[in-house]
Amino acid sequence: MSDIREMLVEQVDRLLADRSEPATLRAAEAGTWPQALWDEAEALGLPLALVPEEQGGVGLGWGDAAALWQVLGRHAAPLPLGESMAAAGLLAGAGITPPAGFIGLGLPGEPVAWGRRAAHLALAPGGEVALHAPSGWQEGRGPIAREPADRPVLAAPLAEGRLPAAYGPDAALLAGALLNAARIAGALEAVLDMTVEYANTRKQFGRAIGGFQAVQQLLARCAGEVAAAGVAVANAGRAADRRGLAGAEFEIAAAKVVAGEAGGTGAEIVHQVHAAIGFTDEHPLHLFTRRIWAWRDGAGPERLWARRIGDAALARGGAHLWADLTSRDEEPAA
Amino acid sequence: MSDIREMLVEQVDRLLADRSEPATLRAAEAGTWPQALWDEAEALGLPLALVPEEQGGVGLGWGDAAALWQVLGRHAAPLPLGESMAAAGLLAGAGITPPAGFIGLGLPGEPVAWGRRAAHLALAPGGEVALHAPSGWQEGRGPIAREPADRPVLAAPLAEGRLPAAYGPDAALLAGALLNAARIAGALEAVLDMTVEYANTRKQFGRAIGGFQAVQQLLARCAGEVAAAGVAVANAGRAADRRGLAGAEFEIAAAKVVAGEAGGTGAEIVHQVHAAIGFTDEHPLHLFTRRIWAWRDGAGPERLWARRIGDAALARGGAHLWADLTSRDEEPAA
Amino acid sequence: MAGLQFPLRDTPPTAPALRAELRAFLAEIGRDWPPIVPAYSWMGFDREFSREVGKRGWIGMTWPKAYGGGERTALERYVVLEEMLAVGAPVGAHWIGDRQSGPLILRLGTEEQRREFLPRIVSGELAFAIGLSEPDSGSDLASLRTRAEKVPGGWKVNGRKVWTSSAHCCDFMIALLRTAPAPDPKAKHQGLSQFLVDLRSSGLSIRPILDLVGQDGFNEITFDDVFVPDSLLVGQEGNGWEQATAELAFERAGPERYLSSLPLLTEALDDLRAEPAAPEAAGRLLARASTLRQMSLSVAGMLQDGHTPAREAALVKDAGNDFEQALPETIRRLIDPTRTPPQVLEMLGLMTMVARSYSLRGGTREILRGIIARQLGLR
Amino acid sequence: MAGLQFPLRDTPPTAPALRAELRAFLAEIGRDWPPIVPAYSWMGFDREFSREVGKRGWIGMTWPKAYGGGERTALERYVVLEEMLAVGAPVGAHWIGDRQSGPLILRLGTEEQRREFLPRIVSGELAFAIGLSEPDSGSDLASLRTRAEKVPGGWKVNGRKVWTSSAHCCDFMIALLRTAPAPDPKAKHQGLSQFLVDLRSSGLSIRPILDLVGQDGFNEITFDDVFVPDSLLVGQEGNGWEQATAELAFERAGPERYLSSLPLLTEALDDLRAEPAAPEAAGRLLARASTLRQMSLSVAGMLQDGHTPAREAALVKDAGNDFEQALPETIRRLIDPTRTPPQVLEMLGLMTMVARSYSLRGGTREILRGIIARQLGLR
Repeated sequence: MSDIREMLVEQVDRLLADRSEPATLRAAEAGTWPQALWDEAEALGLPLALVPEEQGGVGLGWGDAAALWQVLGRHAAPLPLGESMAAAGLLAGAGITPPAGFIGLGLPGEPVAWGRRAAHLALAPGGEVALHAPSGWQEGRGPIAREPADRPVLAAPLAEGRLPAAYGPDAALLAGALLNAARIAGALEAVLDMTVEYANTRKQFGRAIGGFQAVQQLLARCAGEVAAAGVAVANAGRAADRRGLAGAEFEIAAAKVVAGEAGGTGAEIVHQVHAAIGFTDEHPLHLFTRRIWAWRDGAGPERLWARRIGDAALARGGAHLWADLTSRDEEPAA
Repeated sequence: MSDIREMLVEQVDRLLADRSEPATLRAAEAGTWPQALWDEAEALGLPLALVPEEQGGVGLGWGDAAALWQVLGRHAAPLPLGESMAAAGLLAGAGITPPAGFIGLGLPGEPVAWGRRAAHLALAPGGEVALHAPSGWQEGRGPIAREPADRPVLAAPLAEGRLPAAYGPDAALLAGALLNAARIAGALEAVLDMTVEYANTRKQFGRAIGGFQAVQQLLARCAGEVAAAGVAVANAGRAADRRGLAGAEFEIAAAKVVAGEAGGTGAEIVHQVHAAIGFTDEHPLHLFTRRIWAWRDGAGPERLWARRIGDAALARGGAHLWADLTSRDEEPAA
Repeated sequence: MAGLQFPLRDTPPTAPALRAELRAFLAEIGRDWPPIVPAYSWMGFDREFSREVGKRGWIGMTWPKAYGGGERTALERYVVLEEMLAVGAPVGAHWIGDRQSGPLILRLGTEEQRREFLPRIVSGELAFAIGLSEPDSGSDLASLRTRAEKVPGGWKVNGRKVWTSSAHCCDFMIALLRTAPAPDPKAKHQGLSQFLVDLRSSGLSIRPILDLVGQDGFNEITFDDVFVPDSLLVGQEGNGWEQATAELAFERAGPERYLSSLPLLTEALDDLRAEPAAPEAAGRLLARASTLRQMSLSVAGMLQDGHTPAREAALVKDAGNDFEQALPETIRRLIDPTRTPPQVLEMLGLMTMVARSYSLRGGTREILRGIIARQLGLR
Repeated sequence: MAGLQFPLRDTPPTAPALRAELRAFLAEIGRDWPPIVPAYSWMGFDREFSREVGKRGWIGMTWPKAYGGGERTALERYVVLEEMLAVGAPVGAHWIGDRQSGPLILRLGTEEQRREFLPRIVSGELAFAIGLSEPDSGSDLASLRTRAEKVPGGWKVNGRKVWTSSAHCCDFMIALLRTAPAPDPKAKHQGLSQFLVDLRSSGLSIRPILDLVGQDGFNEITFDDVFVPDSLLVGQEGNGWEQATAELAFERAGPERYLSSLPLLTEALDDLRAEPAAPEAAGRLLARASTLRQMSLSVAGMLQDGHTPAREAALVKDAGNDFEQALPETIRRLIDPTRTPPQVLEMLGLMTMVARSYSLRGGTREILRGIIARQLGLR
């Protein structure tokens, strides 16, 4: 991990450990914007993290961003910082100076997280980027995570630009997929740790349930899924840094698929081990698992991304399967 | 269970317990026809069990046959008795007197089990039944079960007839599906019993592995699958008795799907518990699991039958789903 | 297979007429149910609905007419249950009384208790809660500590119960209480007794526990010198463990053990028509549902014949839980959320969350599989 | 997550050239391999093939040149391994020597042992078998009973080993033997030592064990007063358990822990084009394969840095086994057997059977998950 990445990850981790406690999460679900948290994130320059330094940002890459997003997930951070980062990054990429404050990220067919709080909205269909100031919002909320999810009423854009070719026609969707995969990977780390601790504390039939082989086998399997999600996300971030979002489509798709599958399996296992207590509102487990379930659908569920990979592989045929898998990070032999 | 069914099931169970020992199974896989076993089955009238008494048979119904086929599966019986029973039943149904001896059963696209030993072959495409005496056989064997599976060289049929409407256009496929589902259900009973006994005998880390929670949880799940397969087969047999093969398409399809899924899960679990010893040729486990794997594909794999059920349900729509599920064995209210 | 048999049972000849009646009733009363109703179904609570069900004779159907029952068969009752569950009706206000508390009182209660409680359960007026789990017990029910001390004319109860479904809306609870200390740590299941506890008793306080959806289905109940008269001891003093264990067989036997999420399939099916993977997936679900229904019917038939198919019920609940817990994810894998109607997405979201609780009620997966393993002869 | 980290590693800059060489070699030599070859791959045995591989410098690649090695990096070796496995090459005759026996001798052997054995492993001449399991030990390796008694100039060995892959074709075995009785039943892992045993020794007999496919991959070896000279003790007397456990980390670390069934996907892919469910299913498989590859590369990188990532290797093997064991069934669910070419059906059938053994070699699923659980801090 690069020094700057490590430093930022640590800063954000500390910030969220202090600020993203269950009360804030619950308030956010009731519609209360976490202003204090946002202010601190802004003070650290985070919303403009993906904007090049010459455009007033921090100049991070996608890999750095993915690492930060994973930390957001680890704390189930109740603010749309990841979306705003991605939106600003896309705007800057298209030569549009991102406005200050929270910028919503528009994804095809999906409502905008916390749209009602966004003075601005970035849309990026087909390689074009448009900056909007929506005239209103049709308010809603997610069916599982319950955070605000609103649909914009659009007028003419404030600014328009074109992304360089390396972003490809699906830049917003790809950035959104990486964001959601990273958050799932982070949240899975949190729930696994939480569950191991619970299993070592909770006693049944005279001993800690963590001593039962059935619980151990479940959590070992969960650990495998957590590790896979983290590796898939890191791989996708690295690929995006090297080849741009469009060039990293395979890795980002793989990360969304693996994180989504890991999220489903992992959430099931941690709930099974927690049993009744994990089904209560007062236990923080669901603050994470509900977001995991919701993030699985954000920027397209596994099936969408799996089909992209699969369609491409089927078109190429079996003879290319292995060579295509190994060639991505290697310069071909002379 | 009816008295005659119970008696026959018991007779066949005893016969196979004596005669279907591993050596016979291995010999059959090497291509040796189990003549002694066939002779005894013939002495009991089994090949003509589905032929009405007035046509010289035993007059059993499909439910009785399914119960017998389950016993064949429980012993991994290495002879195509089930196929010959079904073939004779279809011939008789179409008014053709079944010839003596083994009659092969032709299923669309599939080779004929032990075809090389069949003087006669029954085909039943689209509700027509044809009795053939193939002029030759292109010999082969199954990729997993290894028993002879041959493709016929056909000339003009010896006799032709039409099945009553209750058999429908897919009678051979439906009968074959019921046969294979029933054999899987029976074989699953056998491997579960075998595995419980092994788990209680085999010691690891100072105690019987059946005492380990991980093994117990696996085998309990296996028991659930075994029970489901048995119930699905019984249900299909009952439906065929009541409404004919065509009218029982849903139940037969469900039995093939459930038995197929149960076969896959069950075989995996019993192999996992047996570990290395179950991977050896000398242990009899594989004589059953290999047949389970092969029977899953016989007369169409799960996916074929699941699609039939699913296509019908989707065409009918959600509003009919529950009513259709409950109405099959009930006379509608006046 | 190690004594686990599931002989097929037919539904009774009266089933079609019964279904027609139920379907008409449910179509009318359920016209405007929002998705949260089927998502909770038998875990929901709607007194008004239960009173309407009671009026039609669909509670206590198998009980003697002397106590208001219908003297109908267990399989007729089964038909009513499955019709209710198939549409996700909010049956929680009478479910426990009909399924567990009523049968317990009928079997082991005094004549007075029967006359007092059964007719009011039948009418849908009296709602029951289950008082088994305690904060430190979980699946280990024998380790219960809430105690009932003998006092003149009755018992003085102190302690706490949790996970008592809908207790804050209910009238009575069947509580398993410690009436004598366990003779030694290995015989913790001795010294327990069952009581009918009026949830409006003085000294008894109920704290609703919100669940992860935000519904107040669970409760914590604190007993602070609650007086329970002698007349409300059920069955034999000290025999509570055996009684409660037998009761669990009833809890595990019903069709609610595979049908909980079926309304989602019904709701989503029409929107799956364009999905290439839908026919196979729907077919697999229906094959399983049909088979689980036959298994469930088989258990109902055994109950009708007077057997106590405890192990068979455990197996069906385990297999049924697997099915109903996996169903929402199967549906999710088939749909494109950007093209799916909001009411389907809402029900899918709710079911995804609520499904976590299916394997809690009536015994966790690990416990059930332990029971099955013992039945198989593993040791 | 409890110390389990998998930092990404890049393949070495030499990888593309190495791959080009390997692909040309494998395309040529593997032109006529029947499906049984890829179905067994690293569990198969083909001396001729191994000698060809040795000739090209692809065995002992990381070992010092002094012993015939290539002094190349662990990640270069990784590239060679994955290329071999991706096409299911029959690498079994040199696999154990390259992966376990050679590294052990290099690390703990005497200078004499190194000079004696390593160059002949490198050339693909010397094939090794693993001598751990015994008839009554299974996963419980500490309970080994085959004993080596001190005699003048060496040791006298009596007992039996089983599951020694391809031993009847091999030259030597690294055997874990009891050289001293266990001090007490809880310290059964004490008193064990590792030996290089010549499989042609007098008193040693090998009985091949056919597997369920009919192949003779496994063996049972009986030691009847087999003499092993002092010079063939490896490492420290009594330290065999620690040595063998460290060796297991190597065994679990390789790409053979997720790639075993990949050749089936390659073979079947073109026939899946018309299947509506194929794109999604193939995409999920490739997403997993790509991720497992990165995890496997990460472990190889840790080995290259001189770490012993035993727990990470256990996790990757467990996850990889799940993948490679599920792959044949996933393919089976996608195809219509009446419309699938016979060579695909044959490979599918073989893989369905052989896949049962993936979770046996190098530790069963239960054992691996126990290791991971302890690493997580469960107790």
